[in-house]
Amino acid sequence: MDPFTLDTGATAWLLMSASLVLLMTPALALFYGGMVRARTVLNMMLMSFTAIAVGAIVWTVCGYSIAFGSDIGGIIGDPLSHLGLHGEDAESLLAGSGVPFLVAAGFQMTFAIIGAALISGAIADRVRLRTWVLFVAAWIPLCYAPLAHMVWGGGILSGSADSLAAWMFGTTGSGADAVAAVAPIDFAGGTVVHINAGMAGLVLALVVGPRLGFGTDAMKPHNLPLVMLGAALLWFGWFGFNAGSAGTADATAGLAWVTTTVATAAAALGWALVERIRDRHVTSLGVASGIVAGLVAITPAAAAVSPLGAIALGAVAGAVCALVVPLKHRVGIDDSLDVVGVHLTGGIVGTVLVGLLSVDTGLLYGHGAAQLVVQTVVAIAAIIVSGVVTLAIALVLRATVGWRITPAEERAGIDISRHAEAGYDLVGSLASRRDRRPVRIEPAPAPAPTAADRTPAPTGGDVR
Amino acid sequence: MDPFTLDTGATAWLLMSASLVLLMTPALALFYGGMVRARTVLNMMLMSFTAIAVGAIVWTVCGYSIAFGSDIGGIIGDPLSHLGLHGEDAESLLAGSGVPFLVAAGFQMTFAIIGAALISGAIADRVRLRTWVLFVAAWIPLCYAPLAHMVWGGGILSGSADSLAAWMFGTTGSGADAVAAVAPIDFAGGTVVHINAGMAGLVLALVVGPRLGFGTDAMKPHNLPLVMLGAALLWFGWFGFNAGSAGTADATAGLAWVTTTVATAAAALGWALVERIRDRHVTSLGVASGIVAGLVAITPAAAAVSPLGAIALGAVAGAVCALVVPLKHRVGIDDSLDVVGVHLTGGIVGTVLVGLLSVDTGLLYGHGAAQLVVQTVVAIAAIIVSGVVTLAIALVLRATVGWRITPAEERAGIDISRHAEAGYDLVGSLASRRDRRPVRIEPAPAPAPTAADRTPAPTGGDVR
Amino acid sequence: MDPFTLDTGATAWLLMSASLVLLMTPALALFYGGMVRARTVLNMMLMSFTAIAVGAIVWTVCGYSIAFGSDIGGIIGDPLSHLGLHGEDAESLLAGSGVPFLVAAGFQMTFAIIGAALISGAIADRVRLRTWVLFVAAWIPLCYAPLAHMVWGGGILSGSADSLAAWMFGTTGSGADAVAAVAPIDFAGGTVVHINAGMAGLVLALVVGPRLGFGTDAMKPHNLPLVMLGAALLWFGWFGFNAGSAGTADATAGLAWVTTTVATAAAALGWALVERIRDRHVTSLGVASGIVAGLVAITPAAAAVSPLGAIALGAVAGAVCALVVPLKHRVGIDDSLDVVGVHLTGGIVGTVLVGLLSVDTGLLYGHGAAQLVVQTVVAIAAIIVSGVVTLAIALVLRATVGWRITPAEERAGIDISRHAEAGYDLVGSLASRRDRRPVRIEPAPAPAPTAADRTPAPTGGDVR
Amino acid sequence: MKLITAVIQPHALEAVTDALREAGVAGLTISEVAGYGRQGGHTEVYRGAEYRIDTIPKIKLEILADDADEPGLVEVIVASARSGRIGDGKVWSTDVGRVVRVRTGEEGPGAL
Amino acid sequence: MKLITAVIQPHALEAVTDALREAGVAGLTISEVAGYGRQGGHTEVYRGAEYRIDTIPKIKLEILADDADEPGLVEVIVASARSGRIGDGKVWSTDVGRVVRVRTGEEGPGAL
Amino acid sequence: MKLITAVIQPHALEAVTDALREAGVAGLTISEVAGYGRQGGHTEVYRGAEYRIDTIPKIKLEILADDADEPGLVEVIVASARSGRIGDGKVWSTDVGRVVRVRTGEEGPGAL
Ligand SMILES: Nc1ncnc2c1ncn2[C@@H]1O[C@H](COP(=O)(O)OP(=O)(O)O)[C@@H](O)[C@H]1O
Ligand SMILES: Nc1ncnc2c1ncn2[C@@H]1O[C@H](COP(=O)(O)OP(=O)(O)O)[C@@H](O)[C@H]1O
Ligand SMILES: Nc1ncnc2c1ncn2[C@@H]1O[C@H](COP(=O)(O)OP(=O)(O)O)[C@@H](O)[C@H]1O
Repeated sequence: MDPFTLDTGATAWLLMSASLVLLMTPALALFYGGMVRARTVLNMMLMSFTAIAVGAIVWTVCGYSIAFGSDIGGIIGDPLSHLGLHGEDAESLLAGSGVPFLVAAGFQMTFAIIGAALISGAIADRVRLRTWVLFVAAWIPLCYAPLAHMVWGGGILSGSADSLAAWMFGTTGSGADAVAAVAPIDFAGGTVVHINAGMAGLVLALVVGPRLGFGTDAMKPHNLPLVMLGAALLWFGWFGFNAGSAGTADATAGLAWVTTTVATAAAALGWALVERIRDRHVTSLGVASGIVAGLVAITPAAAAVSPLGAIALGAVAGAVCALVVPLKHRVGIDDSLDVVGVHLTGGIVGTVLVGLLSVDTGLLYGHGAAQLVVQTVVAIAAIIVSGVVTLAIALVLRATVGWRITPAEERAGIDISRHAEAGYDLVGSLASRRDRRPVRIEPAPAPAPTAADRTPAPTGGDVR
Repeated sequence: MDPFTLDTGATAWLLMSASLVLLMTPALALFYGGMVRARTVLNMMLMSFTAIAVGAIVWTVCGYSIAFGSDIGGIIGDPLSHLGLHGEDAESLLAGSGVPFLVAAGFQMTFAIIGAALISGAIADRVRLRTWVLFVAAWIPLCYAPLAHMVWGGGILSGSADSLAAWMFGTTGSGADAVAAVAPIDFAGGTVVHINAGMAGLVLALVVGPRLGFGTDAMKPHNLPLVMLGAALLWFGWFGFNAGSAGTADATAGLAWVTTTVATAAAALGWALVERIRDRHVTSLGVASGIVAGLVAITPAAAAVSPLGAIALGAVAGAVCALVVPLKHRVGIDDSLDVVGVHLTGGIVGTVLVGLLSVDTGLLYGHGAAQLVVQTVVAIAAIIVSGVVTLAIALVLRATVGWRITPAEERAGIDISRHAEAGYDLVGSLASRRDRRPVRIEPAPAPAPTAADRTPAPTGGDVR
Repeated sequence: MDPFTLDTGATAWLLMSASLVLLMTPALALFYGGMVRARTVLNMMLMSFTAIAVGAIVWTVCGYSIAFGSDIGGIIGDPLSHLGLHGEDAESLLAGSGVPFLVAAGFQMTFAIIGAALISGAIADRVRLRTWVLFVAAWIPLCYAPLAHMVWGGGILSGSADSLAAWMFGTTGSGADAVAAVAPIDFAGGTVVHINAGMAGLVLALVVGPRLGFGTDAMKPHNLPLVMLGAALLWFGWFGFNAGSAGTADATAGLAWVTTTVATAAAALGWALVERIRDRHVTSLGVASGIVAGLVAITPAAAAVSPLGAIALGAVAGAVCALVVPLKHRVGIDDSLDVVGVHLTGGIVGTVLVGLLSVDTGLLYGHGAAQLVVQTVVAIAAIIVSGVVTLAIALVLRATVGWRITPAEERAGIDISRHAEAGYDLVGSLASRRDRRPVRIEPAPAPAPTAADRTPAPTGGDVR
Repeated sequence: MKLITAVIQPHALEAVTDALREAGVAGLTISEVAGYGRQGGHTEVYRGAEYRIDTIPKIKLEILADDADEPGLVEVIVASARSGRIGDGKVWSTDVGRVVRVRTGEEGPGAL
Repeated sequence: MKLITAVIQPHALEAVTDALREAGVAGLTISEVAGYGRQGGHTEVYRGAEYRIDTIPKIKLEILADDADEPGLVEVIVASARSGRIGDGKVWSTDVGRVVRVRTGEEGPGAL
Repeated sequence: MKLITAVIQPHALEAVTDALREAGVAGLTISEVAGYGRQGGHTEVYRGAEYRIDTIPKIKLEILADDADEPGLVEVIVASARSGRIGDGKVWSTDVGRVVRVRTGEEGPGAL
């Protein structure tokens, strides 16, 4: 182990990047929260906020170790290597660029959190918060961390000498220095975060089932300025995600910053164009959605493509996602906020387009199809891993604590029925009208029968 | 004075941290603003925004000097040392880590601002803006800056050889290098900012008195998504507060970043758990409140505890604050937005738990009770200083300009009656209805009688 | 060309600054969006969001080159020099401080974007999105980039030996090192961004004409908390704008950070004071507006004035803008959100006051009037350039695609009529009422007659 | 002429308007109201303080109709709004002296 | 049957509903309305432009009642809603031909 | 006494209240309602899913008036609310048995 030399500039950028990526999850809460109906906004936001709370703790206890601890069979890291985030700066993931251990570990923590939070959009308005909390607590160590290990921790989906890529196209270098000749490229998490979360969302949408009224009732966004604010903060945070993934503040980070910006710009226009042609209207929700699609798609490619390549990649991603999103109505899957249409689709588009647009290895730059093949294989492998593991977790939870709130609770709105709160009370004149009187203003033990009334019965009793 | 060598990395992080901490005050405006009724949201937000405006100027003129100028009796700094923020880079508080004078001074400015702004939550919906502005202008130089001097500027609550701690447990080192053997730990302002603001809030709530209808009328939050956005931006800004308090971008900053995140995560869960047991519902307001409680509690401890220790500290803080908050209804003090329940309580919990959980000096790590005693003494001293000074300022203001708006103004809602504005006009169809006509669209001198009508009379005339 | 040496600290700060300035445009979307009526909020926000999308791409393709490519006649840079943002790190605008090419180019990109977006406030609620998109695509390369070249790229409004300033007051140094004896000061874009955008706003307001009902109907802000959030995020982002313009993380950046904060604080108080005297009420919109006015005014001066000088500059700017804003009602120009009153006015105030308050060259510091003259001349020159070029673009667009939506569309509200969306659906009980049924949930080609119905006719047919 | 007023459950709105359209009603006016009755309300909790909300969102419909059509339309509304659960609401009708269509000035049945 | 309509101050709502409940009223329907009258309105100022808002938030109550109960209930409302200040509002009553409870189809007094 | 009810276009509100004030009306009560009628609605599109919104925002006015004033006031409303386009709305009037001013307890015409 080399001795560690601090680089304050790299560390400053990574501290900032970690903060930016952490901000992405509340940003997602706004983005998702504005898209649901007013009477479920708080539950939707709580799913993101609890993902942060649970994810941070799980990551600290064992998640980091499973992702980046000493390799076990190319599948996971040793959960005991860095229990409780114990580690020396010289063991830092970014020791080479002078970033201390905990800064790098904290930066990675934020990726696990947003990965889990993304999934919640697929199952909006209808699940018990405790089940969601347990899901996050299981999914990060069992699904996210292993996949992170496989791709970024030297596992079988990385560019190591023992990887799938090495098996397909051989290795270069020799001995301990041998690496895959054609290494998969996932610069900042197109596979690990977005394909993973998107696939998990698809599985949960299927296991949990559609909202009451899906396909017949209107379920339109209740607060689009909130959605746009969320999209903007996601973009802002994504600079940490992508440019921070350079591991230091250098020209690579600069390239990632620029490609992230221009791909996103192009994706917003791509989505808008599809809307203009198909629906005759450019919508703000479309532009906000295009922004997220572009951010997702450039994530794996951010340091591999040129600025002009990024524009092409973004435009394609925006248009493709815009076309995929409405398909859920055809197939009847209530992926409520389009986790599949945006994150799975955008993640696949970006991951695969790297094989075409990578300046150093891409098909369009005359480097043959090897990179394209590797990218496709890794994408498929990630889909399988995520699908299988998520399905297992989801089914266990269905059989034990159960996912769904009661139909009556769902009809009344999950905020009122499960959280005893209302998102808004905006009518000035009545905001404090006396019929809304505090009937109990000091803590008291919960009366047993009422508690039972509100506890969801698997048989679906009516709350009213 | 050593010559100054710039460290661009440390400076980059401190510039960013200062920006982040400045953002905390608008974030607080959202957090507080969403919690009041729709008809007082603007006044609530204005209290934070004017705290920035006034605080920045007062700090520049004399606040910084009083906090960090040459020591006078262990109580204050010489107000003339850095008048107008005049100073050499070699005199920078962070000269040792290569951060220029104005960057360090600006960073500290943001702490004074948020400290003052926090207090406003205790006196929501009912005070004259001018009195608040005068209060901030007085409180920062007379209460905040002296306490900052005592704790961080080498005063009697610091670890200097002339401090309370040195008097209790002796000193180590000798001559000019002598320091207290057991130095108080307030890494980022648990005492200076949170205990201080929390105590000031208690005093103001008592001096100003409760809102009309407190205890009988419902006064529920009007916009919880706004509250959650505020909590999220507070968290984001707090990375500057805590990790920035390392003074550079290094492993200490990394530790502070991680402990800040995990303590906050644990506190959110701790508060939620209390709610689940006591009220049968986990609420979004509870999770948002737990987040703030955790951020407050980890502040003094951020670099002293381990990640696992931070989880414990956060969980305790979240649960304790959740239990303390409803007590105000029992004692009948209208601390409207729980400045006491969250900031005073959380600040005390964090400051005292350092004595247990500090890895290097804490009781639970086998280092005896000295740190615990020192922490407790410093907390009590801060409570006394803040209580006495704030009471003096508050009473002078009551006797001169007066705190309260008239009862009629309060009933009509402070936004309309005092600021001639309404927070929202959301009903699309009526947003521009013609009965809302601009009757005067150019400046004109205020007609004297009307002005008199709206000026609050101490006798409480009815505005209608 | 000197070899390039990376400075990670400077690069970290510039990456962060670029991210902060990019955030300013969504912040503007909130600030502007909250100020219009509820039924036009989405279109208003879309104008900012599309400015980002189009601006990022135009800047990448040719904007940067026109601004900073090899000089052509002191007016523009060679559009081919850096096509597609191609360039070596040694060619970086900030090579001297160790910041890579793309980081510096990305940072500058964000200035062009916000400059264009600012203009939209002058023509709220009434223009076709496609015309706006075309305007931005033309204005950045034809107006913004040339002016940036003239002022910052070594052109005729810079301090180069071939500049207007050199022509007026001579040069110092000799040969290739010769520069203007009295160089114009535009630290961060008072001229290039704010005077430019403000003048462009005035021209567009005149060309596009007033909203239906301007001067008779009430058009009051629909969501002031959104406005205040926008102002806060603008302030936060402006730290990147101003302190980032130091080009590295050093004492100059620290000075810019502090002056930005205190000038803004003083401007908020200055605007509030004018309101208190003139209107008898301090308003939150006034404080938010004062914040923006202060940020605008300190922009050119941020590193030239002292902290106390910045307080003076800010106070003047806040008060002057507060007095100028209502004049639009007298002259009958519907500069809907006061781009002229805030950005043009604030930009002029700041640019001119540099001539008085610059510590090294200002009149009040005993350095004579030369700087004041140069500043005034540059401001006038920028007004002329911006006015003429913007007018040409605006008239071409009027003659071709046309600016205005139909009167019926405008009456119905541009969100519904042009974007088929509503900003809010907040009434919980009705948020999903069944009469809002999805009638078509899968893509289908647009039926020709309906499309024709909704296409705005130059003759202004009624949509209903 | 009669004015029929109905206070119904929000989720019944579409069924009722569909049924009325089929019954030949060309127009009606809808308001959002809050009902207070047997149905009870719900509880909200903010930082440990409980609030009892007694009122429940309802929809009010107002339909002007010919005297002859009134009994039939009341039946249609009652039938289409009924879920059988407490809180389904009330329907009542009152006499109207005069009805005018603003656009044309037409009066009586022609104004509908 | 009678329909009693009351336009009252928002802050009187709880007192009125409490008084009506004591007087035996089991249900009523509440709307948020804007009143225009002697009470005047208020002024708002945005960036120096003044707006005159002539209307004031009020609460409208509608109570269906037996003919016999009507005079007493009007008294109850007037008494409990009165503050003595301008703007306290109006109470009026009209004849209702027919009342139906949707849930059961009951008519007349039994429908209340 | 009569109760005049008018459902009008939102943008006609100021013209109507101005005209009524000139005609001597001292007060009225305003509600925001949604109208359903010949005028049709509009379409919204979210992520490619179209929503048909059948209702249109309208304003409802309620004016208590002397029997003698009623015909004239109806004329005033119809005249000032008319734009001639579909959707201008309806005006109708009903008999009112009793009107009380809450503040004073005055009844009948003196209550207005
Ligand atoms: N006496 C009344 N006058 C006016 N509206 C009433 C009256 N009683 C009930 N309502 C309205 O009818 C709704 C349903 O009444 P409720 O008593 O809850 O159930 P149900 O009609 O099924 O017996 C109430 O929410 C209220 O809006
Ligand atoms: N002629 C009227 N018709 C209908 N509603 C009225 C009428 N006059 C007054 N109102 C309603 O009564 C409320 C109070 O009336 P106002 O004249 O302000 O005070 P007061 O009733 O005490 O004389 C008004 O806000 C309005 O809602
Ligand atoms: N039968 C009715 N009963 C009650 N309100 C009605 C009725 N018909 C129409 N309305 C109201 O009048 C408004 C205008 O009616 P509409 O049919 O659109 O146009 P017009 O009155 O010009 O023929 C509707 O939006 C609705 O609020």
